[in-house]
Amino acid sequence: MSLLSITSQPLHAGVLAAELEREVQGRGEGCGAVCTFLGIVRATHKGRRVRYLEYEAFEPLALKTFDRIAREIAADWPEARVAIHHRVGRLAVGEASVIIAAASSHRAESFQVCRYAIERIKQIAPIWKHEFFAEGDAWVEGATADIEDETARRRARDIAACV
Amino acid sequence: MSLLSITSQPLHAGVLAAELEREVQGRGEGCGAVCTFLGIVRATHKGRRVRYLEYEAFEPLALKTFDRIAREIAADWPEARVAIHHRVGRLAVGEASVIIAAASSHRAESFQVCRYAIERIKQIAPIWKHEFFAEGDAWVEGATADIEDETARRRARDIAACV
Amino acid sequence: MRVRVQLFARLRELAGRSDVECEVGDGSTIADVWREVAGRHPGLAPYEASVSCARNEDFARMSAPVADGDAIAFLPPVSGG
Amino acid sequence: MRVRVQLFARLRELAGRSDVECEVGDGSTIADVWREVAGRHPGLAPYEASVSCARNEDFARMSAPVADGDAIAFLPPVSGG
Repeated sequence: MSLLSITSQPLHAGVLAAELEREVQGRGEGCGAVCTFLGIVRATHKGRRVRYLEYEAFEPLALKTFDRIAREIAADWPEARVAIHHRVGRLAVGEASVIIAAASSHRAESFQVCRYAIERIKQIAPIWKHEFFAEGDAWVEGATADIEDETARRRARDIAACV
Repeated sequence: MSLLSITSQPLHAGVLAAELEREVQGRGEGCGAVCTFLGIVRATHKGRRVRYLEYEAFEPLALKTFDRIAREIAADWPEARVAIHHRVGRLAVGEASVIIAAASSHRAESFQVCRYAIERIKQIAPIWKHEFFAEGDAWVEGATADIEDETARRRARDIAACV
Repeated sequence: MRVRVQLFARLRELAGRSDVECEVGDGSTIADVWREVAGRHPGLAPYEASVSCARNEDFARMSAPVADGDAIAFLPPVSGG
Repeated sequence: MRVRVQLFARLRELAGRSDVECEVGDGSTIADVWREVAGRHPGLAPYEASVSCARNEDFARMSAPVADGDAIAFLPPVSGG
């Protein structure tokens, strides 16, 4: 299984975490910690009841972006490894839109890497969320993706170092 | 399934995360984030190769301690929910000794609650790790459990929230 | 030069299409391509300041030159995760 | 008074047993129970400063009084997680 992917199929964090654990267990001090994050389709958005979401991605570039994030993590946390699976298409309330798994020898790094990954995804991954309510719909627009913005990267690192 | 447990059976984070997600989805803003942490038996400890571990718990008190931690979390992060399963008995390298799942409407809280829970477990849960190496064995002894130590609790909160 | 333009998410909806063929002069930049596309689809104009772009499936600056046959993508602010 | 003492982890190993029956005088505290047990099992003495304790399956202070029939647990520094 690929550690980085975009898929229209339901996501399963357990398989991803197990694969990553095996990979990190075999090197250095081994694997002592796995942190996973699941982004879930929430039942409400700013008080409005959500019927379902649609995620759209510029897939080849989104995969390259995940690979860039993994390389940033390898540079800042050399002992850790990360996996990212993002869902596209229609998602029901309660389904996972993204799963991230981060494995490392000690727990602090696993939390930091997992948090860093989700912050960076929200900053630069070419993926868009389209919310459908009982009445009407709305595209969510967050950050202007800018991979050269070092301030944004530093902000993600600061948020992560706090976890 | 109970959200807090001590068991000699292998742990499965996925079921726990799914149960917690359903519970949080039904209230307030709903559930937008689940963070899980798996403590894994590491292949090495301070350079020595680990053969296996044994975990021992004072089970009734450990369960009460998990419940205390859950109540501390309810006080500090009222929108979040936590689940803790800890394993006892003999564990092989690569197996999970503890799994924590934290669900909340937004991601920051899910990370904070998950990190707070593992820090508090290490401070006050009456559970002990016994390491078995190729040659010899060693009990690991960390913190003197003191539920009245507010400095320790604040330290866990600071680590979790990065104050 | 002829370039192929891909539009995503709300840009796609505003333009009513995901692919646009576009003719620009020699020495043009991605910004020139944007102006050409936004000229044809005025609904895109408000994204002038917030759009980002890719050239042949890699992030690029709006000031980057384009070559004949390039695939240029325009991306509204992202919201993955 | 008669109390039942439970020892865990390395304390259990050092004492060679997990359960100890212990006789202490009226008005005794958990600290008195500890001294009685450590007197019989001198290997426990180094834990005097780091041990914590429970009374009837709840954390307690070493200064807490004990009653006849109490279950007292002595806990070395913990290492769960």
